[in-house]
Amino acid sequence: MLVAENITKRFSGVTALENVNLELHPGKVNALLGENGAGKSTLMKILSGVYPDYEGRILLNGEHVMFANPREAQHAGIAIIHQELNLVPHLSITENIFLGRELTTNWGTLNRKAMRQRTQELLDRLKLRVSPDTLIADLKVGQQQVVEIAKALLTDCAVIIMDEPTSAITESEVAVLFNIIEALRKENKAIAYISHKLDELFKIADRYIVLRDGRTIESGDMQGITNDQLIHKMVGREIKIIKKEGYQSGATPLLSARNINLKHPENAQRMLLSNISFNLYKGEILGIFGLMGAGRTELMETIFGLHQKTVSGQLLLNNQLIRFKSPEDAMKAGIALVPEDRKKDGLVLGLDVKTNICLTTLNDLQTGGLLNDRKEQALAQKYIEALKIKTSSSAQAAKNLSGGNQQKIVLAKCLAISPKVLMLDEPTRGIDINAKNEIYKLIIDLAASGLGIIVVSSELPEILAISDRVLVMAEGQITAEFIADEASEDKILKAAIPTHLKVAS
Amino acid sequence: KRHIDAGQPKKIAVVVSTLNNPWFVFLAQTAAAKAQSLGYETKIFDSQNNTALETDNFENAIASGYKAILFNPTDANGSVVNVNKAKAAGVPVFCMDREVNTVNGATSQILSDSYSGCVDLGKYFVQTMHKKGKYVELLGLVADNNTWNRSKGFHSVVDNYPGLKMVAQQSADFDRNKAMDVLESILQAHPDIDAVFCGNDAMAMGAYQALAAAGKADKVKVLGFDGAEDAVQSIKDGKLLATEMQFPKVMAQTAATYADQYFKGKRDFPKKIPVGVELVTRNDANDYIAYGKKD
Amino acid sequence: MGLNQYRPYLIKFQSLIALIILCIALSFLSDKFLTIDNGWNVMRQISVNICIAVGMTLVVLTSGIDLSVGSVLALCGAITAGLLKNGIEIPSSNLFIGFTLLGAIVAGILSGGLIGCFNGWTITRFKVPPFVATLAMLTIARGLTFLWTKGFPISVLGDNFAYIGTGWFLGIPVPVWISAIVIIAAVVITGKTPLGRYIYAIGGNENAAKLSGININKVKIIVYSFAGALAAIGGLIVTSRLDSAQPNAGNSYELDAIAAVVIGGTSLSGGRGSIWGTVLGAIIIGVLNNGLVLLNVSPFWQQVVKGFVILLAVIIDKANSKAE
Amino acid sequence: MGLNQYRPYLIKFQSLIALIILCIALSFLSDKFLTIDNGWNVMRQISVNICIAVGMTLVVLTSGIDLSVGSVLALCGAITAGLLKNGIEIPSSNLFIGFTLLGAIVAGILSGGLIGCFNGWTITRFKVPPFVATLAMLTIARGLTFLWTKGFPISVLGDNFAYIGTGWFLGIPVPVWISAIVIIAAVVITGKTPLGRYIYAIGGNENAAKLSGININKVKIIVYSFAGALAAIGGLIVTSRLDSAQPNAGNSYELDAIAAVVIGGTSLSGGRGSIWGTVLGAIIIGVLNNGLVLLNVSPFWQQVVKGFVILLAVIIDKANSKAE
Ligand SMILES: Nc1ncnc2c1ncn2[C@@H]1O[C@H](COP(=O)(O)OP(=O)(O)OP(=O)(O)O)[C@@H](O)[C@H]1O
Ligand SMILES: Nc1ncnc2c1ncn2[C@@H]1O[C@H](COP(=O)(O)OP(=O)(O)OP(=O)(O)O)[C@@H](O)[C@H]1O
Ligand SMILES: O[C@@H]1[C@H](O)[C@H](O)CO[C@H]1O
Ligand SMILES: [Mg+2]
Ligand SMILES: [Mg+2]
Repeated sequence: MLVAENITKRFSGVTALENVNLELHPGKVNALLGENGAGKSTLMKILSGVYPDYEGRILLNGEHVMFANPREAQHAGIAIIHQELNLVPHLSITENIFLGRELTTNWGTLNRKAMRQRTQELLDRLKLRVSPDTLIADLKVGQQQVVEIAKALLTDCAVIIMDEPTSAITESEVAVLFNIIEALRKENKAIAYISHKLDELFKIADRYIVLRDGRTIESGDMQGITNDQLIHKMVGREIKIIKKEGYQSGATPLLSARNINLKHPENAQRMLLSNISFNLYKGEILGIFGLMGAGRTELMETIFGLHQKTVSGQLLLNNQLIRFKSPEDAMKAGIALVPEDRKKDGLVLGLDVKTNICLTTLNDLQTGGLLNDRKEQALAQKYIEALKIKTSSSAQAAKNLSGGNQQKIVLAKCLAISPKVLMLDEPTRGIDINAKNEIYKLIIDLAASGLGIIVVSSELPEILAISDRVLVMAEGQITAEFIADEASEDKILKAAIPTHLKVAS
Repeated sequence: KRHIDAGQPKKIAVVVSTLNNPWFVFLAQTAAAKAQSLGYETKIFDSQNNTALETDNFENAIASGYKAILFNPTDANGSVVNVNKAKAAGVPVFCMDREVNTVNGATSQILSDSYSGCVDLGKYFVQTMHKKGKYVELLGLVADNNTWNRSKGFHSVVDNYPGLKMVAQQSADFDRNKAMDVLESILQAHPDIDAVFCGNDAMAMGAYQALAAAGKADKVKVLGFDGAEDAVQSIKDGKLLATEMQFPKVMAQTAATYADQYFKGKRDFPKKIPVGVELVTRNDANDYIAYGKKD
Repeated sequence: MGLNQYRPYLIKFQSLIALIILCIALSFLSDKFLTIDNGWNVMRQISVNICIAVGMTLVVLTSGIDLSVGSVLALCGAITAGLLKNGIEIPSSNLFIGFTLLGAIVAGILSGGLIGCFNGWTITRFKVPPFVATLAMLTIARGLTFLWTKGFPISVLGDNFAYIGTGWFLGIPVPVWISAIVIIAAVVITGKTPLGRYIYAIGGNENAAKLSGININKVKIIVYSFAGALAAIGGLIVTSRLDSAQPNAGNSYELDAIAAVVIGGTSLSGGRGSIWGTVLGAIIIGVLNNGLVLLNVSPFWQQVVKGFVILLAVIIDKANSKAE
Repeated sequence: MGLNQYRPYLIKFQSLIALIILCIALSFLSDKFLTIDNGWNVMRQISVNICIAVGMTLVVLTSGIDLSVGSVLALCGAITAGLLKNGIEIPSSNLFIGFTLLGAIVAGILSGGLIGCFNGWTITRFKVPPFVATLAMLTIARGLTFLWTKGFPISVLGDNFAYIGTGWFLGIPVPVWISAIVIIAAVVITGKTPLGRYIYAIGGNENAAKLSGININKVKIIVYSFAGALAAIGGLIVTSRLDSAQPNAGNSYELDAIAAVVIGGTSLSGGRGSIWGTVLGAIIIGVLNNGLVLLNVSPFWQQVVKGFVILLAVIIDKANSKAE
């Protein structure tokens, strides 16, 4: 059993954890809950040796342990799946899994065969059907997440920490993961499980530990606790989950896609998108659901002008034919995209909040050819207030904000161009329930103000909560369309499963 | 001994085009040593073959109170402004080895005549080759005017003999290693050459090294320029055919002596003093040592 | 907030500390150091490096690098000098074009801009890494300089031209005016214009910049063109100071410029740094060169000392900058 | 799978294409090009660049850079030559230490390793950017070389020593043997040992490498030490070939080495590339230098042509590499 007592951790100025206590019970799935920035990841990093400088004590099976680095924690039997993907893009799956603990021959050289074989076993166990020699860079985020899981399972550890392992994977992989967690529990491992998806916790967790503002609030058995109670403990107040209702589709579409086809950049035979046609109306929220790799991101990017070389088909905005050559053109026409990966594509993390928000509209913020600081400040302030962005000031570097607030900055940046069409790709990935709710509210308000909105999501509850209409994609095609009232989890999932898998099952 | 006048010892600066080449190290150190022996404080400034840095050196030297400059210019024209600047500040300049294209800027110029040295070398070359054969020329830094003075002097003689054919002309930057690499490649294209004319001794030694490695050292004649230690030795050993001795020691010491005389009141210095260069061949190599004649 | 707001554009105070320590040490060691004359002296000497290093800063902020600046300096100086002195003769058509002073200067600066533009083009169009593209240009421009000058300096360019490098205006040397103008222009561009923001954004996260509708390629081409034009301006100063265009001018100046940029706290991976930092970096290097001479350090030891001082300056810098 | 498994370590076939095109062109232009003699010639000439560039590859793979290699080459060559010729005299204690050939060689290589170790130490301990740390060392080592040699070459080192640079063994020139050994050792290290993995991992994602329990600092120090020692080996070859340690040897060799690395497809941002690629890059540069001389291209044009060919080689490379 792993016990942490009175853990305090400060980062130059910020106190991330204050006198936190935690027990991880063997044979149990211990769920850690808390809003973004509550300190969950920091605590786990301390347990796994990433941060050696903290106050307090860690006891492993009653013995006081102090880890100087991740390797020592691993030797003591603590494995961790980090929230941020920590893989080396141009090494293979095998090489990543064995990084820092390579198997060697008697000569001191790498024992590739053995490592490859162990990797194959792990991938089979996790039902990831790719070669162990595939480079990480060639995997999609979801598959990379699975590799992270495999990495943690490589050695036989008594404690396994999973920091949001399901943030980038879809239902089917989640199911596989849960089976594995089940097996680990049976092997009497102590599992720490962090997730913002409460429904998951109800499925697998045995105990809960709630952190708020870097303090332990409460822990106890999941048995008998309700969703609302958990949220209350996390947030400190009631939250009413929003649902979109009451919308009548307009007569003329705002945006129409007709027969969009997209070729694979390296293999012209392979189609990433085929025959995509749909309409988006003013004031409508169009949800697009699909499993990992269904082509939703590609579709958003294509509309946004990122694949002008491989695309064919027509796009009409207000019945006007448009050809997007670049994001620049798309934005000029009034189309904005909140990308899937906010850190990689959404923000310049090193720049401050104000600069990030103003980045798309700098040409309007000048007087006499020079940027007008007052105008910039006003714009930033407007969105900080309107979207309730939590930041110490508009001069705070974007990298210091929590995920939810970062997402709001990206949103602000898109709204600043006063778009007609707003596309959001996985807008709530990794975001806590409170912030999620705020984002839903924003999306719904924006639609009410007349924007056409497309929301891509892998979370069914999310799709169902806010869409007026749902498109389902599989293998680069649209396989079904539902209006909100007719949609159900069942029907949507059925349409999302690729045909070749259907035949198999 | 430090005290010249009643006041402080005067300071003399030695500004040299580069220290990246032993020839100039020798020139600069000799000048500095001579000035010191005459009781002056000295400092060597390295212009790193860069006229702009040379300007900085002049400015810094004048600003920090040097009263005379023993000068080895980087470029005949590019260094004019520097000499004039010193003159305007009342600091006399004595040029060593290389010329500056100004009549009145420098107090005196003690010069080595690369052009006529290579005319000599060319004549000796024509004679030993019996007016025919194939040869290669290795040029120094192509941005250096000595490179071209030497090349032109040589060709002014040799080009009159149609039997002497230059089969390749390449640059090796006055550098021993580059000369070896370049000549190795040239030997592939022209295995049958009879001679190599090099713009300085470092390149001559590199060329010799390439010939030796190819087993052609005894068939191909190598000519250098400078009178560096290993070149003189190699001529004695029969490895190189000839070089042209410059007298850096003489030039440096003369310049330092002039500066001393200047402080003591002398003003009527000859504007230009050519310091002869001398052909060194196997016959007379024993009379020479590095950068000079045996005493 | 207040201060924080300008953080990315602010001087790195740590470099300032390093500089001040250096100056105090030098003024104790030599009484010639802290004189007005020597001050102008140092400032005139660094003016060329400032021009180049300012352009380099812009390039480095986009996470690029420009190794060709030294050769471009030589080529453009030679172009101006050549046009001024000889004009252009086209023998076939018996045409001769003479150049005024202004014409020759503009032609030189334009050539620098065009070469930079070519650098930007190969980098954006063919995705050649900036290091390679500009390394190739380093060689090419040097070769072109030799071809244009035939290996000989072009000298005696007239008093008007000499004014650029040696004149005084309102009690301040002209090269110092030029570098001041370059600095201020660059500070305004980086701090006060959309272009400047785009430069920081591209260096900070090229993907995000692209998805924000910024035309990455255009910005990069502009930035490399600036760097080329600024190298050309440096070339004018050098040529004018010497009254002579030297074919080997500017050799390895790129290293001094990059050193100024990095000592000034600009990150070579882009997105972070400032013009003022670079200016400080250039001053540190200039003061160091000047000081070592004033102290009568022997040239061989100078290199050793200079290396260690640069190392120390950066270490002080790092030690004091807790941030990051 | 199969191929994929070795992908990061494989030759970049595209550079090979560029090389082959170059060779075909040259053999049409000169019948001397494709001869066995000229082959040995080129290989002997590139052996020094190969030693340096292999070390540089390791450094660049960790996303570092080493600008000091040229000076380190000169310093270590001079150390070996000096020890061999003069030994060490300690006047105060009337001590004289003579050196055997082996002793002098080992001392030279060790010095290179130590300097590299110092580079690695400043980079890891004080977080000095590699560019600055090694730029400072470039200056320092050059200064030390001048101090050690007093600015004069150390020549006439004896026939045994000359064997390293000019000898033949089993019908192959000794420098070619040396570079072959260096290449194979590096290929084994990068491809077959945990250390090699760590090098790629650090360059690919330093954070991930750290979280995997890799001692980043140790790996980096080792890598810079390798680079230093390899530069010293290059110094031995140069010194031995010329029978003389030149104080200005190795000037700007760092650029040739980096060019070989980058032409060979190793990314300057680290994590991707291979030793074989670098070897190809070095061969391309070597063949180019050789070819231009064989064709007796004028020295002025050589630089222009060389620049464009390098640019073209990289563009061909990029055009053919679909990936990324
Ligand atoms: N390296 C760091 N430097 C400074 N502050 C940090 C650092 N890492 C985390 N923090 C701060 O510590 C606090 C806790 O962060 P932590 O990442 O542990 O939150 P979390 O509960 O995991 O949130 P999320 O659900 O968004 O992952 C936050 O205020 C965060 O800004
Ligand atoms: N850069 C790329 N190069 C090659 N193929 C790609 C690339 N990006 C995506 N693909 C392929 O395009 C298809 C659609 O991927 P896309 O990212 O659009 O799916 P998605 O539905 O958004 O899924 P996810 O949940 O992973 O975001 C996948 O089969 C993927 O392999
Ligand atoms: O005489 C010297 C030396 O030969 C040097 O090698 C090149 O420049 C000349 O001035
Ligand atoms: Mg977290
Ligand atoms: Mg997606």
